[in-house]
Amino acid sequence: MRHLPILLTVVPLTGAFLVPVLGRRPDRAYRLALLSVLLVLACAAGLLAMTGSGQTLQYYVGDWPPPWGIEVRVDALGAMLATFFAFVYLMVVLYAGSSVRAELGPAAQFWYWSLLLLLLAGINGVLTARDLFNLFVFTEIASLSACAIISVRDRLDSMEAALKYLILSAVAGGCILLGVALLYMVTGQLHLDHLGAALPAAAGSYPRVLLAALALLVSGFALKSALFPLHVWLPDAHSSAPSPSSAILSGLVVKLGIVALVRLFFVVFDWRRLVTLPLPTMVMAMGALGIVLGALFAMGQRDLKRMLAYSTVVQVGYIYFGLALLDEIALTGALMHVVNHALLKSMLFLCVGLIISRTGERSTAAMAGLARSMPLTVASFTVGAAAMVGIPLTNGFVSKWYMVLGTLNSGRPAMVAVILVSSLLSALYYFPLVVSAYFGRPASPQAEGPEGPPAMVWPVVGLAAVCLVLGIWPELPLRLLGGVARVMLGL
Amino acid sequence: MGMPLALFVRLNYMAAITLFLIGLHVLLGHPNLIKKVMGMNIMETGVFLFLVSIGYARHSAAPIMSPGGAESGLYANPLVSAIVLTGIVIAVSTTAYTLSLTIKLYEHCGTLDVNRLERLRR
Amino acid sequence: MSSTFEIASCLPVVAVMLPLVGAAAAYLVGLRWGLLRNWLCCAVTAGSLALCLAMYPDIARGGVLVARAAVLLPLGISFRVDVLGFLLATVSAAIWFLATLYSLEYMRGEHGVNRYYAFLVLTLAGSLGTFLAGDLLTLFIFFELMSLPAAVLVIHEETQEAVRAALKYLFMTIGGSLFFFFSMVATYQFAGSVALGGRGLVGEASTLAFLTFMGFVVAFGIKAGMVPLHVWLPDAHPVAPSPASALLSGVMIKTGAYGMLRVMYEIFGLDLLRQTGWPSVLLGLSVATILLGSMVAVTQFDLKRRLAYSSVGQMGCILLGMSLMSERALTGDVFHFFADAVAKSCLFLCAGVIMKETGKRDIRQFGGIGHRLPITMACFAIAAFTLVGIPPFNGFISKLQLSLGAFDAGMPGYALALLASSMLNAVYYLPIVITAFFDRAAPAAANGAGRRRLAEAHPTMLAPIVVLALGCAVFALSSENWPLRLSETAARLLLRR
Amino acid sequence: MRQLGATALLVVAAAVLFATLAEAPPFGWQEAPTRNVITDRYLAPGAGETGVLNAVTRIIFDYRSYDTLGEATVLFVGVAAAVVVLSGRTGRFAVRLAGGSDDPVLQTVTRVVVPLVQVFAAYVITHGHLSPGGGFAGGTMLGASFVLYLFVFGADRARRKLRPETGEMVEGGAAVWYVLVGLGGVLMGASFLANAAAGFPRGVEGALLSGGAVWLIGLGIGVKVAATVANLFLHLTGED
Repeated sequence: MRHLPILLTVVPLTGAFLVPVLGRRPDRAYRLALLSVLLVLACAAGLLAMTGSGQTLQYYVGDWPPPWGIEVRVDALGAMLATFFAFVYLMVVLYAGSSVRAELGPAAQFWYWSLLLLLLAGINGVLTARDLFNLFVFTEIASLSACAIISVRDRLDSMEAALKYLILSAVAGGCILLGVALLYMVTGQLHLDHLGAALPAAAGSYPRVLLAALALLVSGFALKSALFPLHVWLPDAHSSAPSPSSAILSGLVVKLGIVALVRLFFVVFDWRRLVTLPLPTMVMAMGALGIVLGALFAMGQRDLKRMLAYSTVVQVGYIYFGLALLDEIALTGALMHVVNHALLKSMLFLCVGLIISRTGERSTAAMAGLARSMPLTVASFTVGAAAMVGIPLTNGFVSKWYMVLGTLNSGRPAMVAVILVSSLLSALYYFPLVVSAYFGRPASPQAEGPEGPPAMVWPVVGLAAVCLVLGIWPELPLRLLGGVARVMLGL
Repeated sequence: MGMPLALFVRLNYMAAITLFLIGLHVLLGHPNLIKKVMGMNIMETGVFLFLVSIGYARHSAAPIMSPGGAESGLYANPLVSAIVLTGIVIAVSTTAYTLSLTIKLYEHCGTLDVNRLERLRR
Repeated sequence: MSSTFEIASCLPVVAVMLPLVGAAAAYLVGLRWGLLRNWLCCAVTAGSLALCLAMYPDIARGGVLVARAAVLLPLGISFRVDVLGFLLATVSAAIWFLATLYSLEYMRGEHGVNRYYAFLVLTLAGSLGTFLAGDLLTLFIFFELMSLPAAVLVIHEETQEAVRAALKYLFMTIGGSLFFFFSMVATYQFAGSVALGGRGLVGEASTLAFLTFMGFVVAFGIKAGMVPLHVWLPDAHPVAPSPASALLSGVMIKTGAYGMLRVMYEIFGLDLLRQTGWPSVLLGLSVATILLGSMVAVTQFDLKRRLAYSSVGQMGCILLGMSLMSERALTGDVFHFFADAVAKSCLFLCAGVIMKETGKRDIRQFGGIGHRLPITMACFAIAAFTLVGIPPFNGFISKLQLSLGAFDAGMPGYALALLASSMLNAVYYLPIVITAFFDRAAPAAANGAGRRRLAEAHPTMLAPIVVLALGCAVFALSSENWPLRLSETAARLLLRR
Repeated sequence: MRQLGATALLVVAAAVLFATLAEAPPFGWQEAPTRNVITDRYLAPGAGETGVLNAVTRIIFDYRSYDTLGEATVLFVGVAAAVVVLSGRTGRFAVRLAGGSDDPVLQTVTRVVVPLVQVFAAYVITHGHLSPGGGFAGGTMLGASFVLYLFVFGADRARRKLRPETGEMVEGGAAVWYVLVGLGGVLMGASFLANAAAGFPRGVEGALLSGGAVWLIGLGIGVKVAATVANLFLHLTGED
């Protein structure tokens, strides 16, 4: 049990490495991936159970204590995100088990499973990292494998999107590494807690170096998580990937930069000191711009996947907005939205994947009249749309409640307008789709038969069900995240 | 101590940062994909040089101990070397991947010019 | 009578859950057995009515029924039934039952019947929940649960026009719910609670408190069809099937006014409102709503559009009554909820019969129609007289009380607005009735072949209309005016006298 | 426009970074903040608590071995991604390298040089804990010898020496080996990737077989990197 924190990364890594050795046949690779993801889910759930009682699990890799060795730490935030992310992963893997055969060539198939597992390892590594350089390494694993699961599709647009993503990731990586180097230069520490402890002294002697390091780290991680003006790579990358990849990229991978910045803001750089800088205001402004402009872009899209991708830009802005308020309630809401959006957006991408594989079209017009032939998919899509708008009984409502309350609590009532406008705009681009799916006239005669292989349909329904459950009974995550927010703010 | 002198005793850092910026400029500004890859490597080399410079102390030796030695001499900081090693490997992987994408795109479109690729796209 | 005591009861929960579960059951049953589904829906709505009535003994003793569901959502769900909630819930359950009965024949052979019934029952759950809610969050949730499924009823015909109306309705509903949401969260921020039934949660006047108030005004104003936020209403109500229109216009828009009433007296409180004078915003808007709604109604010749604009006008009266803040105005206000709900749903059901039996919706072609549909048109006349405010009917009582309330409040000018409303109502309702019975030139053209043929609707359609028409008259005529008594109690409770 | 934006960014970044660095600890300063308890322990004299003389190797394969696992993973990801992208392509470049060179001088020299390089590479890999070098450096050399062979004798013959599937399996296998050594620590009751703490023998200071897990991991990394480099070139130069 003591080793659970490290198993979060070691299990998927082992699975991924074993794929080219044992699983050169796609079905065997799939089973290997499924097994690994199930194990990870079990580990994460176990960790959640342990951290749920207020415990924080520390693990010294190689038995070297912190300033010398690397510590892996699972707090309530890490355990919770790891659990939900692993659940999303499980659903996506189940879905992909049927869909990759249609979307990928035979040679790419077994590598795809390996890359998916590597990405999971990267994600879990970032969630549990407590060492700045370790965080960087796992961020790079995640970024590189995220690009890779786009370019597995042998198509020109996927390649170009992956290249664009890769180049900007490299820029971000360079910035982050330089930031790490600057921080190390003036503190001599890499462990997050020790860095935080050493920072006040360093701030006396080298204030500008610290500022530069902060700027580099923030821009690097913001680029990786597509904060508004740095989002340019996202719509291409997320829309041209195979649908399971899009689900993971939009649902999970963009959250990593956010998690990293959360650690930086609240563990390394004292947030009370950050308040004196214009940084929170800037992040808030960028988040607000992302919310509004992203939604306007989304409305202009005729391609379903691009629309969802722009919607991700909106939601990332939303989360950053909540973080930058630096308020306990808003922080709870923002972290809750990390979970909610992970579930929602991956579900929506899988829905759209089903629709595309059924109709062969990816335009918004393809939705018209689909409710008759694809009832479950369209119902799930409806749940997703409702949650994006924040209608009660869906999980989106819960995070919206906390975000608005937090905005008021931090004394910025005017900023509530941003959140409400974002909801309204979401309604403006999601609801016409839902209405046309139920009441529109199909453009082309619809195929008879089931709406898709059960292995593709049921994961979507499962994700939608979890969204509803979290909307009706959000008590557990809220309690944990509220605790996390209090700890981070030092209350 | 004026600004020029302050910069002079930190010449290594300046050089490293200059490399970083040159690389960044090429990576973002140059339309040729191969040049972009080069820019990426130059940028990363700049960071590595910077890291290695941090670790150097005047008159220090390479951090390899002699067997049986009990004296502790002055060695360069081994941690930055380890970081650089990791960084290099990450850079190599990224480069390999980027180059393979570039090759693939070149075979598809017969060009390495980003502007023309972008136009082909839409 | 003003002292109340709380009684823990599961009745409100059951009353709301029954249609909620019933809707799902109706949909599933309806996939195979259409007839069974129809009667199931009737049973469910009748059951809800019975459950509402079952609360009466406790309410009559001056009790307030409270129920708290397990911790759900950020704050939990609670129900709290006092006289006001009881009266409106009972009336709406009754109208729902009658509309469902009416649908049996009206919807025979239509498309999408299964969907129609399921959503009809689902919206009942929403509106019952709204009327019985014990806190703002519960009210919000059921408000949404009613408003969003109602879009399905609006879109039922699936014509281009219906889709456009439904989207407009949907966007405005969502916009309204965002204002509601903001104000609710702001209330929570002020008071740390959103519970209803107190004397005011928002302690003092501030800019944010005013914004909160305006947020509620906009949110409920959209639902209630307050000018200038009424634009969705005349599009959405007429395109729905007639029984659904009856519910939309008769009951569902009342939830907006109901929410406003609760918020004004239980979230902000009489003292704060008197001190700040914020309700004058609502006063102005409600007068505009009365006049504009009624005047536009005169220019409409589509029967259902005219009725829809009439609803706008009547909602103006209701909003006016609550912003006068005097006891008699409130009594009239609550009674007008009841009077208008009964009369307006009766009118829409009549309109359904007219359209179904004669295929006409243009008022100018209604000459002599009363001879073909005597019972329907008689009921139509009674309901119309009610809304005009002609003495023996409910509408007279409510308008009288409202006008007296305006004098009590020291604002006699508003009684003129009510008078104008009645006159305009007369202008657009009476000609329909008159031409229907007394136009001697038209019958030949209208009925073809010149023969007067009796073509009254099926009994299950006629019965609800007759019951509703009786509802307009019976209470007003009897010495024991039960709804009025409850209205008086409700008004006293709201004012905490 | 793009050019202009990049230049503006460059100017701003340069101004900021130079201004920043004028304040940084001077280059070569012996009391720099980076000289602290951490580096002191890393630079413990002799073989110290790890049994490794090379302090850099101590860090990458022992103190911060987890990072190195991540690093090996990045390499694996990069190559896997490249292999997927390059598989099934038309092979416009493949043709030129398939045959290699006919020059007898080149071929003869290569025949001599390749084994020498490989022996040296083996030395570097196995002595990483004692002297400069280690798994990464030696592995690259080993891979480079294969690249040299490929350039001279052509991709077709190189492919016969090392089939791409074999390369991929060796690469994956070596990575699994790394994890297994790490899990060995767990089995022996210590933490993942523990070395001396788990009871791996530290060995005699300065001996070839010393350093416990460090030596085992170094070996695995050497093999993995060699396979990676070879594999990558096989894919870059030919179609499947």
